[in-house]
Amino acid sequence: MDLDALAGCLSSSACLVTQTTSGLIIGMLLFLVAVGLTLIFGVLKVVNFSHGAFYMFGAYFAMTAYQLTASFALAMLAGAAGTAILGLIFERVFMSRVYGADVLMQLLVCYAFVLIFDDVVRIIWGPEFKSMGMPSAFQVMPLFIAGGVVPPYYLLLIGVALVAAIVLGIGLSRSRIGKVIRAAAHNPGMVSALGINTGLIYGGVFALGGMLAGLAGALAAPVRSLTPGMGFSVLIESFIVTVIGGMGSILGALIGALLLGLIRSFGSLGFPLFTEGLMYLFMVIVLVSKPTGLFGKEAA
Amino acid sequence: MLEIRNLAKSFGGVKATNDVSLDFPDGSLTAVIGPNGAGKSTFFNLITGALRPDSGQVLLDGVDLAGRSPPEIVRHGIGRAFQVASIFKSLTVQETMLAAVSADQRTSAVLHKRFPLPETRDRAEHVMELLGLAGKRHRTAATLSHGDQKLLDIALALVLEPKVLLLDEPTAGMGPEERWRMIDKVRELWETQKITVVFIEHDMDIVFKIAPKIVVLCYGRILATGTPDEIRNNSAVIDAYLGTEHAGAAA
Amino acid sequence: MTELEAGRAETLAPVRSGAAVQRYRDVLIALIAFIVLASLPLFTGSKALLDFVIRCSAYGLFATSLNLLVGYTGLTSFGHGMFFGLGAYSYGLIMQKLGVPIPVAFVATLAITAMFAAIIGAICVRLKEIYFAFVTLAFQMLIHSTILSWASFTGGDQGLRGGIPRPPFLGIDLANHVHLYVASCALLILGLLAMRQIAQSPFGYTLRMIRDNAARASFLGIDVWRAKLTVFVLAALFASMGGMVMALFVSGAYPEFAYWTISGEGIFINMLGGVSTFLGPMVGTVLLLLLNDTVTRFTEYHGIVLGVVILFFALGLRKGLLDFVAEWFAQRRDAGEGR
Amino acid sequence: MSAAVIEVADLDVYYGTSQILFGVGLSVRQGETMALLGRNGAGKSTTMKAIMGLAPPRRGRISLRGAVISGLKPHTIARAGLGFVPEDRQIFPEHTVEDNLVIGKKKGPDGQDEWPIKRIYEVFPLLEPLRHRIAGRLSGGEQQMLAIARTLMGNPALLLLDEPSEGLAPIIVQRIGELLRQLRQLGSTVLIAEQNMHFCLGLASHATVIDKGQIVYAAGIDELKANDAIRRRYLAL
Amino acid sequence: APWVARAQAKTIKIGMPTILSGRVAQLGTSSRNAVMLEVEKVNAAGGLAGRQIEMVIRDSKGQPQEAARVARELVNTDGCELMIDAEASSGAFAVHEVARDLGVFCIHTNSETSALTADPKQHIPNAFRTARQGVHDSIVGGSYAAAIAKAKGLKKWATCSPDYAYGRDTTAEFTLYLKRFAPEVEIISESWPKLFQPDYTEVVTKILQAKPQALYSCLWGGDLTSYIDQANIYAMFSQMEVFAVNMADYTALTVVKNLPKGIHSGNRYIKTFPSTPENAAWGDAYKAKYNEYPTNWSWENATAIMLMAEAAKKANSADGKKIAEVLKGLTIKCPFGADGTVTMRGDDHTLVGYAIGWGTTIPQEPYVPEVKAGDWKTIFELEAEWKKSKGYT
Ligand SMILES: Nc1ncnc2c1ncn2[C@@H]1O[C@H](COP(=O)(O)OP(=O)(O)OP(=O)(O)O)[C@@H](O)[C@H]1O
Ligand SMILES: Nc1ncnc2c1ncn2[C@@H]1O[C@H](COP(=O)(O)OP(=O)(O)OP(=O)(O)O)[C@@H](O)[C@H]1O
Ligand SMILES: [Mg+2]
Ligand SMILES: [Mg+2]
Repeated sequence: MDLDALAGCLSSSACLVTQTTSGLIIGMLLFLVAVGLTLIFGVLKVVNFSHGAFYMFGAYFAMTAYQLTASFALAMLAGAAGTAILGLIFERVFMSRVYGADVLMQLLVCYAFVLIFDDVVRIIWGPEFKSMGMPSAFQVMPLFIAGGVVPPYYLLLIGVALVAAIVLGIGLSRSRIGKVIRAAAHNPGMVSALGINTGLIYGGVFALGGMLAGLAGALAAPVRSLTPGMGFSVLIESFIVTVIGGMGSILGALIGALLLGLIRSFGSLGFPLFTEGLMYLFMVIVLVSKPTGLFGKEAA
Repeated sequence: MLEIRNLAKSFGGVKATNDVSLDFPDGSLTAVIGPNGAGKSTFFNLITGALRPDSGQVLLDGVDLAGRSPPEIVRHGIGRAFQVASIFKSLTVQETMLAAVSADQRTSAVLHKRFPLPETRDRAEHVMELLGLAGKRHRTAATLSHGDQKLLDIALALVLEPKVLLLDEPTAGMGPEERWRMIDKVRELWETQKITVVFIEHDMDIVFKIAPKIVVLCYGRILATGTPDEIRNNSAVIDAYLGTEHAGAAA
Repeated sequence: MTELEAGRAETLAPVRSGAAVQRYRDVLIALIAFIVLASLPLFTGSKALLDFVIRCSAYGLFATSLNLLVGYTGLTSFGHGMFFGLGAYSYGLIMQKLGVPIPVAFVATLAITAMFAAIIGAICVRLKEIYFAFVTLAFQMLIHSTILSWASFTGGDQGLRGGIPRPPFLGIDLANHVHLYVASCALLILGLLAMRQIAQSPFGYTLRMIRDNAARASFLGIDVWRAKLTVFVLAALFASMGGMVMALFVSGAYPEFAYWTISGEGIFINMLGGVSTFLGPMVGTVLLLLLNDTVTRFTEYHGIVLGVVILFFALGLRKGLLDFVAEWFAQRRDAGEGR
Repeated sequence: MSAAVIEVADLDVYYGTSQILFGVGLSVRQGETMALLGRNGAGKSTTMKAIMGLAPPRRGRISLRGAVISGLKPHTIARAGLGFVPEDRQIFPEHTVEDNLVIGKKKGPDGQDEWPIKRIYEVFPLLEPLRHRIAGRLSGGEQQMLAIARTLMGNPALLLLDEPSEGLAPIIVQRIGELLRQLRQLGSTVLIAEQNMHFCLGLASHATVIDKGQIVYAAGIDELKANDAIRRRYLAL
Repeated sequence: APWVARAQAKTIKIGMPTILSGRVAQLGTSSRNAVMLEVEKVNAAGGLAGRQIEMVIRDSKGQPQEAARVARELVNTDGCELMIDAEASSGAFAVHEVARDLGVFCIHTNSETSALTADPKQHIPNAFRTARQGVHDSIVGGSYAAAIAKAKGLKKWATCSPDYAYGRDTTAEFTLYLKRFAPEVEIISESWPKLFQPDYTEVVTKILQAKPQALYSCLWGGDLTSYIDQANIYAMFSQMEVFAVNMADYTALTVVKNLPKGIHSGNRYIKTFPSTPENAAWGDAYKAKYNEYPTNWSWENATAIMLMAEAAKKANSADGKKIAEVLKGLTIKCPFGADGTVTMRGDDHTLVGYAIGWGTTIPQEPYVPEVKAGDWKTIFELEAEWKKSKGYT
């Protein structure tokens, strides 16, 4: 424990701003992964354990595209589109077969794909870790904003995540398709009896969720090492985020991700050896005081 | 004697139960009717502990049960059956009954003996016979027909030998024949077991035929109480609930 | 005797004797199983086979105890492995630091596990479904984090080093491979017998009621929270036993024992073997270990092989193996009756 | 007489291994209100679900204006012109009343839109003031109206109503009856399953009786009323 | 099985549990590669005392209970008479217990934890280690860093190391020796990211806040490259001197796309250090065969086979007990030796005399042009002192 360091930081505005922005950065990337998870859970009631694999594929797709084309934009596109297609196939061909069965069977299918996907990556890209490298456009000095240091690349990242949050948030609550998606989450049989193709919706939501994870992976690729199984720790953290925020809630995922980012950034000052434990502790506290997460609804 | 004193409950702005006071003497049979959303089920939920009242008392033989937990209230002798049959879908009829008796005899936490305990058998058997479920004792509850599931739900309440039995729409979703069979059963139980029965019902043929006393709830308040004839001709009840078809003239 | 009474006597008779017969039958089966297992070393010199059975005991106790939660009570715990780890560590630490006789350490470990389970369970069992799953996971990770951070006591990520002493007691020398083997078998069989008794006791049926419809159970006078907590603690005890067997086998305790992957494997075993029969998890254990041991021999891409096998179960059978078999028999019987 | 809108022939339906419907056949013509009668568990709801594609038949044929629809997915069947109001209403409880209607919105099979939301509110004036209320909080009767209105939003050529009067206060039942009579005057074709005989017999033009998964009787309503044997044996009247 | 090198003569099987899947699969694979490279040579030269070697290599997935299980199975079922334990950290301790239990000859090749051999409680006659030892590294690193600290006046230091035994012990030992040689040094900030942490943002900003003059890190592999990528975009390397002991390893050097100039690092495996033809030839042979550079684990495993072969020749037997007897104190010629030889120290069964040194990086080959070699005399002195302080003697 190093409470002095924490107190010292809290009383220095530069430190406060820097650590807050760093929490924001961590949180926003986490949000991009978590929001797909919460979306898929909200609609399909599937706890998608293979979500981390989509993050991984996003990163690998982006790296490969970047190596081939040297275009950052194409790399991001490859990461997002590739995982969207993967998500669609995964849902239509495999997940859709276990909807009627025990929910744990869905977990099993996801788990099977975690194993398979990790090995597939190992076969295609090799067991060694890789690095995509930062595009030269972003190899510039960090900006100083209100005393805090923010690299421009992270501004882009925050921007993308915010856009995703707003589009998804408004899209789901306002548009008809959003309403239909939420209704399908509740009662797929009735929705399909009203003339709506639920298979398309499920596939679409899975593709969207996969795409968000893939985009997160692609955005992370320039600053993180790529290795088979890299999706795993990200998955665990995004689970914490979605559970804290309330499974199925997009706002919850956003708030949860930001809270977790702040815990990480300030926790590393005050409790450098227990930052990880701090996250779990926080999750326990949230769940004890609000058993369905901050924005979760009681299961009907 | 079950006495309700100034019971109230609201959900946000909706006053689902609004200052309700009622007496249910021992051995009485009362029907509760009222428009959809009048607060009938809420009223039952408050009495049985499923919901915690905002204020008021639920006195059973002078003991205030308001705000206590469902298991406590059940042990004081108030049993209930649900609007939608609430059963244990993977247990057989017989297992359900035996387990319920175990719960009542406080042996549901026994670890060292095998289920079922011998002392639970007679009561379970008795109730299965009484409700005509004995022939289906080995059927898994989930495979029972709608009507039998409702019967099983009632059997669950009854096997605890309650002093007061609350039935929420016991005939809901049943055909005419089953409906009458069910309600005859209820009346027979009431007569032979000498228990206090309160039931919610939307079928006026049934209500007017078997309930000596009727309570009408509307917007959480008591709109009227009385005998079938009084209710049938009460213009407020006709406007709010009965409509013209079931009004006094038609009967 | 009236006709009605006669009928009742007739239907009750098989029930009454049924319970007793069932119990004797279980004990008999257990006895036979134990004799068969215990005499195995007389027929085979294969140490690997004995090792396999010891590991089956550890995982089998753990997975079956998890099924008390998942299958019987409907509580899907993602953190049950914490008690596996707790068992291994408590036992290992007691033996290393205090040097008491093994049975004393065994009982003390169970007591420690019960205490932890009671505290953690009291918080967890209030939550439902996915939230229960994740809060148990969080506790597991907290315990795992603590083991890692508290290196001076637990050895941190390197585990309890230097071996766990295995002093002989009552003529049993667990440092001897065959003794260890027989002792593991005995623990497994006794543990299974005890869990079977729990599953078939009135309490076992209380658990089934809670699984099917907890709200209704509370309207029958059952204190749902207490029943859930009780089974949470009971299951923890058997998981802890599994952990001790594992600690004896590897002569150490490692943070991986308390990591969430152990819980994941437990769930996975249950899914493979099936949760609706008592022996499903045992079948799953044998299946998974067999699969693991053979596949890793032949390929380093065991993820793909294992994944495909799982897909076969999940998409083909859509349920665990023993569940599938049981259902198949039931259907055949129905069809036979129908004809 | 006009042509059959829906024609069901030789329908076998199973839940798992147990057979529920045995060679069920029925047909409803343009403008008819057909009552599907029978005891609890006779197979009324199952027949409706089979027509909607929610309980796919193992054998038999269902055709809509001559085109086979059995084996299609529910949404395709709905788009072909069938509208279904299930026995437990199944409104979307977390959406508002108007959102429920919007979700049900679709063009009819011929691209027609006869039920703009304005007209819905004209026919169900009670719903208009509730349009921004959360549907899950509505009373049972209001939910029932919403369920019917939501289905009408999809411009169905044929309306399947499963026990629209269950659990409703008498006065609401009366109102729904009036509404259905109104629809009939507007030329809608309706297949309705009911337990409430008063209600049903006063409404239908034709009746089909189902028992233990088999059709045992089909005739005009007056004929049924006159047939004591059938009424006593299958309808307990 | 694909990874069993078959031979016709009466073969001797050597079992090798290692990590072939998961996050560190790359290292396990490189261990296997190095072992196979050496075994081919030994077999071509007639094998272990005339017996051809057959390697039986199994994946433990990095789980200690699997490592123990696999190790037992290798001996009990597959009939392996010798064992190479290519496990990391806890897996090595688990295999060590198996070696204790079964009495099988075993060389630990990858676990750098000092306690594995330094702690007499761990000692068994049949187990050895060819992995570098953490404390050796720290002594060399500490003295190298202290010299630079003095020269450049670096007083304020920060550390950033993975939160597990290796990270904590190595960092503690490094700072111990750094302060010993440069007493004015002060550690003003410590960060402990967890192992395999994907995001280091908060760690990077925390260090930037503290404004140290120098940073020490023993992050390794993918964690180190992630860290460098993330620190790079905060322009951290221009603001302080960085001492990253695990940087000078091809796995990290070749992967990082924008490798900053002038990072101080200890050697892991570098084919230019020791700059002998033998070492370069070995590195090239490996590269030619596997189309990638060897890793730190590669040379440690290769050394194990070299030692076994030499000991078997001396003992004229492939028997584990006899090999163990001869191996105590054995010195062999070896491309990875500081002076062309390495020695298996007799009293604590650990490898000494291997090449160890520090240098600074450049972004292209040879990556670390000049390595300043550590002095084994100093290492021995300070190691003895350290052992005493730990109560190991
Ligand atoms: N948990 C709840 N949260 C919010 N509102 C509720 C809740 N439960 C009931 N209500 C509201 O309270 C009122 C009374 O509901 P209640 O279920 O008691 O009606 P009821 O008389 O049983 O109706 P019905 O005859 O349709 O069953 C309704 O307006 C309902 O929307
Ligand atoms: N999901 C299901 N699984 C198995 N059997 C079912 C299922 N749903 C219904 N059944 C059985 O199918 C038969 C017909 O049911 P159905 O719901 O069609 O009857 P119904 O005529 O609509 O009765 P009700 O008047 O009670 O609504 C019943 O015996 C019922 O038990
Ligand atoms: Mg109600
Ligand atoms: Mg029906």
